Amino acid sequence: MSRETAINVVLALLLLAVPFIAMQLGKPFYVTLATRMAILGLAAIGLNIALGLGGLVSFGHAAFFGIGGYAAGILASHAFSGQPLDFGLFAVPGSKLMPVIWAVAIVAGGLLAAAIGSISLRTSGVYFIMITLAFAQMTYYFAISWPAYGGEDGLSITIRNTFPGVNTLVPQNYFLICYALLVVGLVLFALLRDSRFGAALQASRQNEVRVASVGIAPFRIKLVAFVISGMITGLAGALYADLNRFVSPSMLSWHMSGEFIVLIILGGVGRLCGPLAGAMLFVMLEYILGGLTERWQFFLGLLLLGVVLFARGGLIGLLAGRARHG
Amino acid sequence: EPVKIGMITTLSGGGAGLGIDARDGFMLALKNAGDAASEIEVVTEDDGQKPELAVQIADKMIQSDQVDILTGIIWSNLAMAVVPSAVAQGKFYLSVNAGPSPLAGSQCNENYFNVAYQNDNFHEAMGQYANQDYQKTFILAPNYPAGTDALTGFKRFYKGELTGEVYTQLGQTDYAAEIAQIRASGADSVFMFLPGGMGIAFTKQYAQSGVDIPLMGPGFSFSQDVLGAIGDAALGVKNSGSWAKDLDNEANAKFVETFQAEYGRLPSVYAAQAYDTANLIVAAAGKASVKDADAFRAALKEADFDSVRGKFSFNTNNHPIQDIYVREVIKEGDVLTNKIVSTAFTDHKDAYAAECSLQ
Amino acid sequence: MQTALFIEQILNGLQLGVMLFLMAAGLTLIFGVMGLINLAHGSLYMVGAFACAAVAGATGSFWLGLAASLAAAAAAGALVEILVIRRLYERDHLDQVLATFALILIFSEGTRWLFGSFPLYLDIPPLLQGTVPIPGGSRYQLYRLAIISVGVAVAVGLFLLISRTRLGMRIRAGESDREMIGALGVDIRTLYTVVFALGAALAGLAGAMVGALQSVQVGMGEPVLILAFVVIVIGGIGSIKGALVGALLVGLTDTMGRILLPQLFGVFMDPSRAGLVGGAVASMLIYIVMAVILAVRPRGLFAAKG
Amino acid sequence: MAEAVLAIRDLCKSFGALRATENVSIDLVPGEIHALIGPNGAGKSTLIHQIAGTLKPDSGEIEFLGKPVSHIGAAERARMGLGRSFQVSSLAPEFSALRNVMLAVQSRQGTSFRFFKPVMRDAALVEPAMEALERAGLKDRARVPAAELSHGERRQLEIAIALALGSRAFLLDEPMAGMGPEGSKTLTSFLDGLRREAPILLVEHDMDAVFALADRISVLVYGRVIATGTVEEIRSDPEVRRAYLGGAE
Amino acid sequence: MKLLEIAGLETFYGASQALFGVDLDVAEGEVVALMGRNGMGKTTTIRSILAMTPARAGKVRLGGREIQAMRPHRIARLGIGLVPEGRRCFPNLTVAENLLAAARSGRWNLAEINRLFPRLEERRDQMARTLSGGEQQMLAIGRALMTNPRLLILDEATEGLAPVIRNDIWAVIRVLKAEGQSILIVDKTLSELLPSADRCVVLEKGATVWSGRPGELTPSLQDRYLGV
Ligand SMILES: Nc1ncnc2c1ncn2[C@@H]1O[C@H](COP(=O)(O)OP(=O)(O)OP(=O)(O)O)[C@@H](O)[C@H]1O
Ligand SMILES: Nc1ncnc2c1ncn2[C@@H]1O[C@H](COP(=O)(O)OP(=O)(O)OP(=O)(O)O)[C@@H](O)[C@H]1O
Ligand SMILES: [Mg+2]
Ligand SMILES: [Mg+2]
Repeated sequence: MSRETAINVVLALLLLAVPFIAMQLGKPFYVTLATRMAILGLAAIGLNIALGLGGLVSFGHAAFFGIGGYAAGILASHAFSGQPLDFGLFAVPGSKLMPVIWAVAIVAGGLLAAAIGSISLRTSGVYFIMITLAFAQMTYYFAISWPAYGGEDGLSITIRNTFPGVNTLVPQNYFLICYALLVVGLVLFALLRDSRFGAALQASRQNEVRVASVGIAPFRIKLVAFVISGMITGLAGALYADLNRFVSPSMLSWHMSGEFIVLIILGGVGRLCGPLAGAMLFVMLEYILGGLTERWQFFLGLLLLGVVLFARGGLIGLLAGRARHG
Repeated sequence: EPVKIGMITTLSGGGAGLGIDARDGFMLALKNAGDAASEIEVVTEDDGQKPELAVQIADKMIQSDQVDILTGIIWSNLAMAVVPSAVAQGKFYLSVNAGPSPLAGSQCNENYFNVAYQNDNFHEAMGQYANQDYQKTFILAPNYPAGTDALTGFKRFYKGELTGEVYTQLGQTDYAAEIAQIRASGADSVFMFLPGGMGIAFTKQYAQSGVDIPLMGPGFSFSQDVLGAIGDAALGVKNSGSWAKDLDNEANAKFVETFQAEYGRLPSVYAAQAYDTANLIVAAAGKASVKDADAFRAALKEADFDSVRGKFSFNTNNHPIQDIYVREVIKEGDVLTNKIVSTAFTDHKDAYAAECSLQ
Repeated sequence: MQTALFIEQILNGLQLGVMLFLMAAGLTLIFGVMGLINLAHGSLYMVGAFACAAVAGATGSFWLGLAASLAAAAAAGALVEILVIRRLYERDHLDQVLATFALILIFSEGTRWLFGSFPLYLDIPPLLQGTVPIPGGSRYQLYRLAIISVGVAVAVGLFLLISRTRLGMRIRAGESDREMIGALGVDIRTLYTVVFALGAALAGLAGAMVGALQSVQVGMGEPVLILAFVVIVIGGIGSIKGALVGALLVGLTDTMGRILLPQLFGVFMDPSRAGLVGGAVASMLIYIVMAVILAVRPRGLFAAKG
Repeated sequence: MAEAVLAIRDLCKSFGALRATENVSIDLVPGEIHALIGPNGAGKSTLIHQIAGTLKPDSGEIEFLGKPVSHIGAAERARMGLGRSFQVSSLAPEFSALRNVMLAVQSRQGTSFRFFKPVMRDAALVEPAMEALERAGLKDRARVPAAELSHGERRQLEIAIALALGSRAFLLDEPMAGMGPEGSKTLTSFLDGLRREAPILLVEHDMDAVFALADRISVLVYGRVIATGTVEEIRSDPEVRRAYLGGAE
Repeated sequence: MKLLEIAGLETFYGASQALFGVDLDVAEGEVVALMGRNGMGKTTTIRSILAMTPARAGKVRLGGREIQAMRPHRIARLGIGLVPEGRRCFPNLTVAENLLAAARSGRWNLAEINRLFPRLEERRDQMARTLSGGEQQMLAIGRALMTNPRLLILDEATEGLAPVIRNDIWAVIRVLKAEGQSILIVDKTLSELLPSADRCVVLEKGATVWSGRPGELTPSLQDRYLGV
C-alpha cells in the first residue's frame, strides 16, 4: 500500500468513526458535523473531477449543488402539498423518496452542466473561471427573485425525506447513507482517474494541443468530465438539502462555489481524498474556531494562509508528498 | 428552574451590527432582571448571516447543548431555515427581529413566538401614514421576498396613486438611475424599503442628488445603528417603528439609560426587541417550568412583562398586537436619533393571522 | 423616455462604469500583468474607504481622507505582497485563490475589530457638492462628474504607463517570464511590490470615492469585486483599454437594463409584475452579456491574441 | 511515381499583410523523406500547422490518403494517421514518457470514453507503448515524467508518440534541433529506417542530416516553393545557395 | 585579469544533483567554449553563474567579486548578458520592446542591433510570439547585447537557424570577439565553435573533465567527450 493510499484509508475510517465516538461521548451533534463533512466532501469530489483531473477551474459549481438541493426541496414540497409539478404539457407528482430525488438531482445537475459546459468550455483559464461564475450567478439571481419556491427566503423540507427500510430521521442513519454515497464517489473518482478517459482528461489539462495531435478531441472529453462532475455535485446538493431540511439561494451563491474550491485546495488538488480531507479540516476549523471566538473568521483566514504558504499540495500533499503519474 | 437559551445571531461580516445590538439588548435585560434571571443560561453563536451555518448551529444547540429556547436570528431567510425544524423538534423559538409572512400564516406554530413584528407591519404603517399627506407615491424595494412583501404591505393601506414601483437588485449600491426616475416621475413622496448598506447608500445618494421629494421608509433603514453612517442626509425622514428611544414609559427609560451606561451608545430597535424578548422569557420562567411545554407556552402567551414599547400582547398566531408609530429623524446635539411624531396604528395586528391554524 | 432623463441615465451608466473601472483597473493590472488572481482586491477597496472615512471623520477633511486612503491601501498592498503574494508567483493559480480568499477573511474581520461593527460615515466634500446643468435641461451631480473625470484620467495614465514606459514593458515582460527578466538585470521583486501597491492604491481610491456615495462597511468590497472581475473578463484580461470598455459596457448595460426592462415588460404585464420580472432579468443582465461575449470571443473583447 | 499519401495544392495563408504561405503545392509519396528547408520565417512551421490542422489555411486543398481533409479538425487528422512532432516539444509534462505514448495508443485503438478499466494494468495499452519507446531508444526512461527528460530525450519521445499512433505519414518539425552530434547520428539512422513504414515530411536546418536523408527537397522562401528536386539539384541551385545555404553547406 | 572565475560548483535540482564540481574561468576579452554531450550540465552551469539555480557549493567570482550569494538581477547588472537556451523572448512584447525592456547604455543600442539583424528591424512592431524560430533567436541575442554586458553568455545560440543566418551569427560572434568582448559559449556546431574559441572546457556528468586550447581537442578526445 502506498503512503497516500494508507492516508486515504485512515481518513475514510476516521470519518466513519466520528458518529460512533460522538454517541459514546454523548455529543450527538458531531454526527451532524460528520454528515456535513461527508456531503461537502462528495460535492468537492465532483468538482475535483473537473478541476483536479481536467484543470477546469469552475467557479460555478454552486449552480449544480443548488439545483440538486432544489430538486430535493421542490419534489419534497410537492409531495408534502400533494400538488403535482406542472410542466404545462404534463405533470409529475412530487416525491419524498430519496432514491427518486437523487436520480432527479443527478439528472438535473448533469443537464445543467451540459448546457453550461458546452458554452463555457469554449473558453479557458481565467475566462473559464468567470464564465462559470456568470452562469452560477444567473441561477442565483433567478432563485432569489423566483417567488414560487420561496425566493431568497428559501424552501423548507419540514421532515427529512425517506429511504426504504431506513429511518432517516435518526442522525446516524442519515450519516451512513451519506457516507455510503461518499465512498461511491471516491471509488468512481479513482476508477475514472486511472481509466482511458481519465488519461485523456488529465492530458488535456497538461497540454491540449498534444491531446488533439494524437487524435483525441479535448472538447468532448472535457465536456463529459464536466457533466459527470455536475452530476456528482448535484447529488451532494440533494443530500445537503436533506441534512439541513432546507434549501435556499445561498446554496447557489458564489461563496459556495468558492468554498468548494477552497476545500479542494486545502485537501490537495487532483488527489483522491483531497476533497474529503479538505472538507473535514474546513468543517472542523469552522466549528472549533466558531465556538472559541466571535472573530473566528480572522483566525480561519490566518490558518488557511498558513496552509497555502507552508503546505504545498494541500493536506494530502503535506502528508503523502507529491502526486506521481505512473 | 434552569432555562437554557440558544442565541443564534449575526456577529461577523457586514450585518454584524444588528446581531450585536440584539445580543447586547438581550443580555442587558437579563442583567437588569437580577435574581429573577439567575437560572437562565445563554449560549451565543455567530451565524455569519449564512442560512446553512444557522441551521448547523441550531442543530448543535438542540442536540448537544440541549437548549430549551432558541432566539436571536435577525434575517428572515435565516429564520425560515431554522424555525420550522426547530419548532418541529418541540423547541420554543422566540423571534427578536425577523417576521416572515409564512411563519405568521400558513406555517405558524404554537411554539413560535414573534416578539418583534410581522415583516409587513412597519410598511403597512407607512402606507397608512402616507394617506394623510400624499397622493402620488413612488415606491421601491429590492427584488426578493422581503422586498415584495414590503411593497405589498405598503399598498395594503395606501390609497393614493403609485407613480412608480421599482424592484432593485439585492445588494445594489448605486441608485443614481432610480433617483433620476423618481425625479422624473412627478411623485409627491417616496417610500423605500432597502435594508442595511443598501438603505444607507440610497439615502445618502438621494440627499446628494438634490431631489426634494419627501422620503419615507420603515424604521430599519433609519434605526440607531445606521443613522451615524447616513449622516445628516437622514434628517427629517419619516419612518415607522414600534419603538423609539423617547417612548414615554418607565421600562423604556430604564432600558435606554442602562443600555447607554453599559455599552456607551444609543440602543437600536433591534436591541429594544431583544430586550423585550429576554424580559418575556424571564416573566414566563417565573410562572412555569420550561420543561412543562404547555404551561410555559401559556405563560409566554400572556406576555406579562413590562415592554419597552408600552402595551404589548400576542395575537392568535403568536405575533404582536402593538402600536406602530411614525418617527422623524432629528438631531440631538450632534447625535442623530428618532423622535415619535404620530401614531399610525393602535393595537395593530398582522394580515396573516387568519391563515394561521392556531386559534 | 424624455431626452433629459435619457441623457441623465446615460451619464449614470457612464459614472457607474467609471466607478467599476477604478476598481477593475487595479485588478487587471495585478491580475493580467502579474498573472495573479487577487480575490483580496475588494478588501483593499474596503481599506481605502475605511481609511478615508476614519481620517475624514477625525480631521473633518475629505481630502486628507482621500490621501489617507491612497496611503493606507498602498501600504496594505505592499505589505500583503511582501508577506504573502511574493511566495505565490511561481505557484499554481489555485494557491493564489486560496491565499487571497484567506486574506479576505483576515481583512474583513480585522477591519471590524478595528472599527467596530457599525457602518462609518463619509460624505461628499463641500467643494464637490451640488449639481451642474447638463444638456437637455436637467442637472447632474458635480461629484459624479468628478468621478467620471478621475476615472478617465486614471485610464489614460495607466494606459500610457503600461504601453509606453519602460516600467510598463518590464512589467509585461515579467508576466510571461519572471526568471528571464531577472536574468537580464531587472529587479522584478521590487517592481512587483510597486505594481501591487499601485493596484491597491487604485482600489483604495475607488473605495474612498465611492464610500462617499454609499455605506462604508465591512464586506462592501465583495459585490464590487465580482463586478470588477466581470469587467476585466469582458474587456480581456490585462488590457487597460479592455477594462475601460468593459466597465463602461457593464455600467451602461446595468443602468439601462434596470430602467428599460421593467418598462419593456410593462407592455404586456401589469406594472407591479413587470417591475418584478424586469428587475429579475436586469439583475442577471450583465452576466448574460458576459456569457454571450465570452461565447463569441472566448478571450474577451481586447485580449492580446495568442 | 506511386500515388501520393499526402498532397497539398495551392495552399495560401496570410497573417495580415504577411503572406506566410503562398500557393504552396507539395506531395509526399510512399517510402520517401521529403525535406522542407528554407530560411527562418519562411513559413515552414506555418505550413506544417496547416497540414496538421492546427491552423486554418485561407485557401487551397490538402488531401491525405486520397481524401480531402481541409475541413476536418486536427484530432481527426491525427486519427487518420497523420503523425507530427512539434518544433518546440509539446508533451504532457506530468505524465511519464510511457503514459505520453499510451495516450497515442489509446487514441489509435478507438475510444477514449472508457471509464473504468485502469490503463496501467491494460496490456493492450502498455505493450505497444513500450514497443514504441524502445524503437525510439527511450525504453530506460519510460517511467520518468516528461518534464524531467532532457531536451534530446523529449525529441525522442515526440517520435515515439508518432510511432505509436501508427502514423501513415509523419510531419517532423526540426527533430534534430538541440541534439548533440551523437544524438543527431542516432536519429538520422532511425529516420532512415522509418521512411519504409511511412513517408516523412521533414523540416530541418541541419543540412548534414537533410542531405543524408532526403529523397527530395523543397525549398521554401517567403512562403513560396522556389525549388523542388533531389539533393544534388538543390545543392547546386544558385538561388538556393544564395537564399539559404550561404557560403557553407 | 580573470573576468569570471568558477571553482568547485555543485548544483542541485531539488534532491537530484546536476553539477558535481565545475571549474571554469574566462579572462577579459576571451572566448571560452563550454562543451559536453546532452545533459552533462552546460545549461545548469550557466544557470548557476546567474544564480537562477543557485549553487549549493563552490565559488563564482565576477571581476574579482564573489557573486554566488547575490540575486540574479544584481549579477546581471554587474555585467552578464544571457542568451538562454530556448530563446525565451517575451511573447507579449513587440520586438522593439523586447530589446528595450532591459537595455543599459553603451555601445549597443537599437540602431546597432538593427544593423546587425535587419530582419528584426522589419519586424520591430510585431509581437515576439509571432516570430519564426530563427527570428526569435536573433531577438534573444540582440536583447542580451542591449544590456551591454562585460561577459556575453550564449547557450545554443545558433540552434534552429538556417545556415545563412547561422553564418551571420558566427560572423557576429567573431566581430564581437575582435572587439574584445568576453564570451562564454555553448554550441553544437563544432566546425564553427572550435575556430572561434580561445579555450575549451569540457563537462562530463556535471564536472569539468578537460580544458585547453581548441587545437588540443584531438579527434579522439572529441569522440570520447562529445560523441563525434
Ligand atoms: N500568428 C502569427 N501572426 C503574425 N505573423 C505570424 C504568425 N505566425 C507566424 N507568423 C510569421 O510568419 C512567418 C513564418 O513563420 P514560421 O514559423 O512558419 O517560419 P519557419 O519557416 O518555421 O521558420 P523557422 O525555421 O525559423 O522556424 C514568420 O515571419 C512569422 O513571423
Ligand atoms: N528542471 C530540472 N529538473 C530536474 N533535473 C533537471 C532539470 N533541468 C536539467 N536537469 C537535469 O540536469 C542535468 C544537466 O542538464 P543541463 O540542462 O545542464 O544539460 P546540458 O548540458 O545543457 O544539456 P543539453 O545539451 O541537452 O542542453 C540533466 O541530467 C538533466 O536531466
Ligand atoms: Mg519553424
Ligand atoms: Mg543545455
